[in-house]
Amino acid sequence: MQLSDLLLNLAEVLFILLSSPLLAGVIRKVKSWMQCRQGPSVLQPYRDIWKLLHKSTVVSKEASWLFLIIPYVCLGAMVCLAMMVPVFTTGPSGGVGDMVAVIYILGLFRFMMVLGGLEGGSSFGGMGSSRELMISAIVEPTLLLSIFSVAAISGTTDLSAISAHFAGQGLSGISPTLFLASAAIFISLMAENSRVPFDNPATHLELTMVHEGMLLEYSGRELALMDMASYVRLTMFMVILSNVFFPWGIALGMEAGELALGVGSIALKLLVLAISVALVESVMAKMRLFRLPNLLTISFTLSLLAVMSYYIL
Amino acid sequence: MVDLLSIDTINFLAAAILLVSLLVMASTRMGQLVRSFAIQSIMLAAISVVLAHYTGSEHIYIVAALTLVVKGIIIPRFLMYSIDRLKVHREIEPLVGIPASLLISGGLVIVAYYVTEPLISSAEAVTRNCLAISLAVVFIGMFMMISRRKAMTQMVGLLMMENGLFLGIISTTYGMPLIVEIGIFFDVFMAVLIMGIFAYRINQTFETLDTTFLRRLRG
Amino acid sequence: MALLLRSEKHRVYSYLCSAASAVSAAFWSLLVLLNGTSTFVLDVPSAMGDYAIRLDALGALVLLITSLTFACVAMYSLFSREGITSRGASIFNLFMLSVLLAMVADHLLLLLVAWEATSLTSFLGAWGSREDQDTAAGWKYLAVTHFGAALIIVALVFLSTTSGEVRLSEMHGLSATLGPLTSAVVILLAFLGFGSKLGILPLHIWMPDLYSRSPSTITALLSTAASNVAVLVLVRIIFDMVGVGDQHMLSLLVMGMAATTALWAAWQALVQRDGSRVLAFSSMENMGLILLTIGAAMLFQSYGAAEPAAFAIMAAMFHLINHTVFKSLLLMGVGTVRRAAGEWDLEKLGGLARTMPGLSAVFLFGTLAVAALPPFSGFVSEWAMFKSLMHAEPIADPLIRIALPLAIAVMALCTAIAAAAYLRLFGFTFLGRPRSNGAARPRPLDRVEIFPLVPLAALCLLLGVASFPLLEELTSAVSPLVGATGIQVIEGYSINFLHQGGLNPLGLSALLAGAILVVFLVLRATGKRKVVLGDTWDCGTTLDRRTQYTPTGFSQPLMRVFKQVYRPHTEVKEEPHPSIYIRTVRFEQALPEMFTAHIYQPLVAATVAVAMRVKRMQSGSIQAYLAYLMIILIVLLVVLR
Amino acid sequence: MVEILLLVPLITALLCAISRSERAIFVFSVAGSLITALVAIPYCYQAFFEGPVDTGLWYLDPLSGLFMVVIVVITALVSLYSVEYLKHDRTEGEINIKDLRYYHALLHLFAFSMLVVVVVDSLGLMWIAVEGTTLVSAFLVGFYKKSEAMEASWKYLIICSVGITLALLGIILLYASSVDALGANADTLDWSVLRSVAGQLDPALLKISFIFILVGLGTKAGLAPMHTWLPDAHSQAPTPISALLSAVLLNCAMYGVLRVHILANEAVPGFSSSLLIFFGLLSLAIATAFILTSRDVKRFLAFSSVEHMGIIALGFGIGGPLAVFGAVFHVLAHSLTKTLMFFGAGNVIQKYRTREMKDIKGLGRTMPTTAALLVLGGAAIAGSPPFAIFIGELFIISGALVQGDYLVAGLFIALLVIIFAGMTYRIFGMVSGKPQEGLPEGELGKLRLLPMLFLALAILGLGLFLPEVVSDALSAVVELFGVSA
Repeated sequence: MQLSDLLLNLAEVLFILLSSPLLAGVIRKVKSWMQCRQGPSVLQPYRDIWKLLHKSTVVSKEASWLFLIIPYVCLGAMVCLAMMVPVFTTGPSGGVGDMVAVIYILGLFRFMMVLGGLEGGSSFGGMGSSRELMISAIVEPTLLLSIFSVAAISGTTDLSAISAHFAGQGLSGISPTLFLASAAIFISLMAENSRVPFDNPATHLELTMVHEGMLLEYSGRELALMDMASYVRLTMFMVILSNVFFPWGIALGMEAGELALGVGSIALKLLVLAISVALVESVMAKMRLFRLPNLLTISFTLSLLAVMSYYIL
Repeated sequence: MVDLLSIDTINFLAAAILLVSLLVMASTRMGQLVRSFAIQSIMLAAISVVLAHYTGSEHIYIVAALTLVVKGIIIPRFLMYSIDRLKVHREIEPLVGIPASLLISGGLVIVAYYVTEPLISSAEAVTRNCLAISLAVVFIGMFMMISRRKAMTQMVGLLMMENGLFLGIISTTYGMPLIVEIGIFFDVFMAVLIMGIFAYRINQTFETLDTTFLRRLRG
Repeated sequence: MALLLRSEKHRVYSYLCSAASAVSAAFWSLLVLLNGTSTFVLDVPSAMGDYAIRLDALGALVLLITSLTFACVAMYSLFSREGITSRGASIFNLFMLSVLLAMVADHLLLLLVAWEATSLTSFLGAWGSREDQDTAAGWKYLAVTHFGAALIIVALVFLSTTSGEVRLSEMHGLSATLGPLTSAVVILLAFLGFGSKLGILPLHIWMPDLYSRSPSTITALLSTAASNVAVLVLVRIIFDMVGVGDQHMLSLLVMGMAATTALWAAWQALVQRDGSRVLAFSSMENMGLILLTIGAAMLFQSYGAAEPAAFAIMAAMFHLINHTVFKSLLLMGVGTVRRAAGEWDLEKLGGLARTMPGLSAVFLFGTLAVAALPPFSGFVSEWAMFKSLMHAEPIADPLIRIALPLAIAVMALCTAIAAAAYLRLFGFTFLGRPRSNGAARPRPLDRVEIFPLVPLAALCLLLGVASFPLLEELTSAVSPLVGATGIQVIEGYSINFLHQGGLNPLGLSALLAGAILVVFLVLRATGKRKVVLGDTWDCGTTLDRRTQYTPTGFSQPLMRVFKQVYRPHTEVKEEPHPSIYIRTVRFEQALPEMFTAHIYQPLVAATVAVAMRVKRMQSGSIQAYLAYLMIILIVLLVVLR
Repeated sequence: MVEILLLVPLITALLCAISRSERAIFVFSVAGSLITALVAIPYCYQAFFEGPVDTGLWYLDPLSGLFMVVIVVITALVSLYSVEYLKHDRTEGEINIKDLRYYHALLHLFAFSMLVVVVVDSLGLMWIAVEGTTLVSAFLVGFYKKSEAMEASWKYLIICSVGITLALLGIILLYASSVDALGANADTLDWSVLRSVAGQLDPALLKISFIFILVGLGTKAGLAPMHTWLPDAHSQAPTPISALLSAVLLNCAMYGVLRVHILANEAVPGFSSSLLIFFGLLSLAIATAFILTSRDVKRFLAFSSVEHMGIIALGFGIGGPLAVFGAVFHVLAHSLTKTLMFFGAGNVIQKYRTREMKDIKGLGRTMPTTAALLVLGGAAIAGSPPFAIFIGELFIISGALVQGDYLVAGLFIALLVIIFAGMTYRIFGMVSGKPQEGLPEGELGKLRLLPMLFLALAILGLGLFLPEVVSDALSAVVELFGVSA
């Protein structure tokens, strides 16, 4: 790992950290436009986080020692995830972990968040956690299966190698497996990051909130950390989706030109994805909790079909 | 020197023994039962005398004498004595009706002949049907024990099986070594004595010799 | 050789010596690792010639970890005054002796005797020192394992008679002499025989009951040491002694059974109310996964691809070793909780993290490891198992092309559900508010009780972070089994098999720790802030013991999703209430024991019914008895004339 | 010189009959049985290693040596155990001094008659001895004057006498089948003579005689359909006697069957083995049914004797070096384990004063040592490994598998597993749970635990190791069956 790879990696991480609140703001902005209202400015998430960082934290008497550690572990996991996933270039992603490891780190983040939900002993936290687990119990296998299908095509599960493989092929790489796998991953993106059809991120109405329920107990700096972590998770999902399924334009080498192209293409793709997420959110209404499994099983079958299609076709 | 006369007498006596055992099956009174057992033993002694004469081996004479004395006289006397002592109800209530038991005894005789049929071709003339008849008498003795209630009838049944056995011994082996013969006599006698003691004890505890009451140990 | 002292008198003394003997066993295995297999022929004459023991590299690795766990469990039972009676101590020693013997046994008879002795001593240990003394749980265990042992006897006797050998190490590749069908039958018999101890589906009924009602030391050993022996010997039989030949269908059957067991166990673990029952099903699930990977290895081997098979077995054995560490840690943790809070039902626990921070920290380590989360050992071995299943390219057969993805789907599903179950176990024992007086004021644990659990937790982390020496040894130990020569699994620092995407556990955990540290430092730099102690957000109503989520409620959504699997009997009764405004409604929900209800109960009822009919034969009438005699005589005479 | 061996029990019986005080009876009885044991050792050694001792009347070969060891050892242990057992009965007031004298005399008479069975050469004399054992043991079964004991002894007497009469018919037919081979001279009933000429015996006669002997002596040996007397006799007899009955008497009857089986195997190979297998499996099946449903602890053990006799018959039936070695080993293992179980049951019955297994609870607390020994014995009798019976069963299974009759092996294992489950459930049910209130803790007596301890160590030792001496002796017996060990 030469110095330049290290620097590039750090640059990638900084890019992710800075852009994730922006993406959240863009999604909110597009949704408000769709509802033909002006909506908060795109930079609002930055201001929220800055404000929360300076507020004092209220910790419940019944919370245990774990309560204050969880936010740091969550954000740390997400930062580590940022370092592992190739953003601009397929070069120095460090070869630390492959796609399966990425999914397990997402699992760690979710595990910690659910523990946080159970901390204070409040029923909202408990409800949020149990619903989160219901969703994730089906999402995780979907993710793993779609990874398996992509790994089967490209022969390796290493992220940068996959994106290099598909980037090199250009348009000829499109195959039904890829299409099915990307659809499955898109649905799991919506599920994991508690977007509308699965959960409404905006409200605090206990009936609808899954993700928010777990964060209810946190306040001040910890809340800032958790929000930041969920923003980064959303961005990472989009980066993975874009780099694995539509990697054209990602920088293969280290020259400045390619890097610039890489940065430009990833920024563009993130924007497009954010807008599409916002569009889906405003078009669909939130589903009833126990109708979610049907949608989730659709995504599971999609990924299973993706794997089958690779072998049968 | 095949002495036709003795063979015929032996066959006649063997047939007579079979007839008596069927008679025993038909008897309804205890006294009649014991007496026919005595007759059977006497006939058995007669056969052994004839056989001894025919084969010329002396020790069969001793055996014949023993049969006559022990089985012919002492055991029936002992049985009659114990019947009187225990004031056993003279009437024999059979579990299986008289006509049915006679039919079954007939069947048993046929089975005995069927079983011994391959042996007869190889055995000698004398033993030809004695073996079958001994087997038949053993079966009938056993059936006697199954089909009657009284403990006494079971003792008599067992003794009839012994008689059948003796017929078998004499007809096939012309008398086993003497020690064995005497040993068997001694054992039969002891068996009867002990059964008598036990019958006495049962009569004391159960006030009846009807074995159908002995059904407490189940499962 | 572990010199076991079976001392009745001093409990402390006997546990100390058992710990010492465990350590000596560990040294012996280290010795073996350094200079190759060591074989001793004991001059003890037995019915089939002299007993012999032998320890090869694979056995040494498993023995090393098992004896370390033994030492920790011994220290734990010493400090925690569990298994107080001196009889308990002697049974503990006997159990250890029989497990160690079974692991190193090279003689057919020694293996059989040691194997059943493990089940007998563990039964006595588990059943002997229990309060309510109901024999049903223990007896089921004994009966099922004995059935398993009978199957093993047939399989091993088959092997020894065809090969004419009594020493297990001399039997190699017997599938040629046995022919495909019989070798398949032998493998299946061995699989079911050992499966009875591992909890393969139809034979698993004894596991939850025994775990929930016996002391945690015995269950800790039973689930770890005994399962290690079972898997070790099973792998030796399948790959070394009989050899897989081209048994495609058999390997698929094995994979199918293992997968259903894992899935079924994961589902059940989610809804259990007793901590140790959750862990019982979790052992079943882990063993299911291990056997699934071994089944996959058999599949690869049957297609002649030796390298993927070796990698799969290596992954399975690595997971077995990790399982030994974290399962014993968790079981002992649950035991300590039950003793401290006096409650075994999850519904009545809660909030113990505040009163027992030390124990909750150690338990958290164990839960993270068993739920396979990154820095810990469970993650690395589960990752390896996933990767071993993903190697389908070299085999073009369509059958495999469908089997492997299905296996991956099943494995992914049950790891996700199992993670939910473990989270529920940890969350509702340690977090939230205490739900009973016992949980509110647990007996204070003195420092020394948690002392034996700390090394195990450290081992969980260590095996996760730096497991290269172990993996290298494992690969070199496993490859001769499958005839793969010198496969390269470890490249530099990352486990990268056939360079199809590697994992660098050391790098990953360093990255993770570094990231968390950086975040912490950056935030500390942005200035001091006040931490105010308030009470949980209760939107007005005062929160008490009942206004919080219960474990059953927690698993309710998942139960609704997988309703067909659980088939709960729900009953809503409305009790009459004097005033018309108030309606009191009772909601009852019972989860049926599927297997006992549909398979075992009718089976037992049928046998007893037949027995009752035969019993009438002993009717008591002497005439009937004589009639039997006469009938059998006449029948024989007529038939056999 | 064999007469000395036979005289000792007779003298002890006589001494016990006439000695006045209780103490004297006990001393004579135990001393007598120990002397018999000591005297028997050289004969057994001779029988096993220096070839058969054949002196006209007496005939000692490894098979009789094996059974002699069983008789002598078990009689010694039973007399040792019955000292305390009967002392407890006397304190309970059930028996008086006359009964005690009567009991010990009959005990040694019983031992004497069994020794004669094993030692004598001529089959006729053997028959007489077997008849003698029945007569003597009938009194012992009817020892307690209760009505059930009467019923049990009457049934025992009648059924066994019928059985033995059939056996005599069998012997006669055997004698008849040997007439044309040896000519009609007198002493053709000696087994050694018959053994030498076994090849030329008339097959048809031999087949029928084997059927009669198997059914006849099978009744005495407790094989399946003829076993009906066994549970009644064992449950009503005093426990040391039922131990003697099931551990030794059944074996002696089996000894007779085996003698003829050796002859029949020469003349009509396969016929007697298939019969033995049939009866073995039948007794195993019927015993399983009864073990699952019996409530009385001594009937439960009696049916387990039927089961183990079935296993022994099965072992000899399957034939082949492994199975026969297993069966021979099983004879030894079964008699030791069964005696231990009966002694344990004896302690329990005298303590709880009931034989119903559902009323016996919490043995672990009231009598810890007996409970421990009973658990060991229970695991052993059910066939779990560290004990001797498992080895026997293992050899029989491997013998069956080697011979290739998988159906027999499969059925055998299935029944064994069911019996294991049934037995462990009953026994561990007794030992666990809470005892009824008001039951005094503690054992009944130290002396009675001594034989139990010795037995427990013996079966554990035999289970794990097999010293050369024992294995050579057993393979000598196996050679007798015309099978290369």
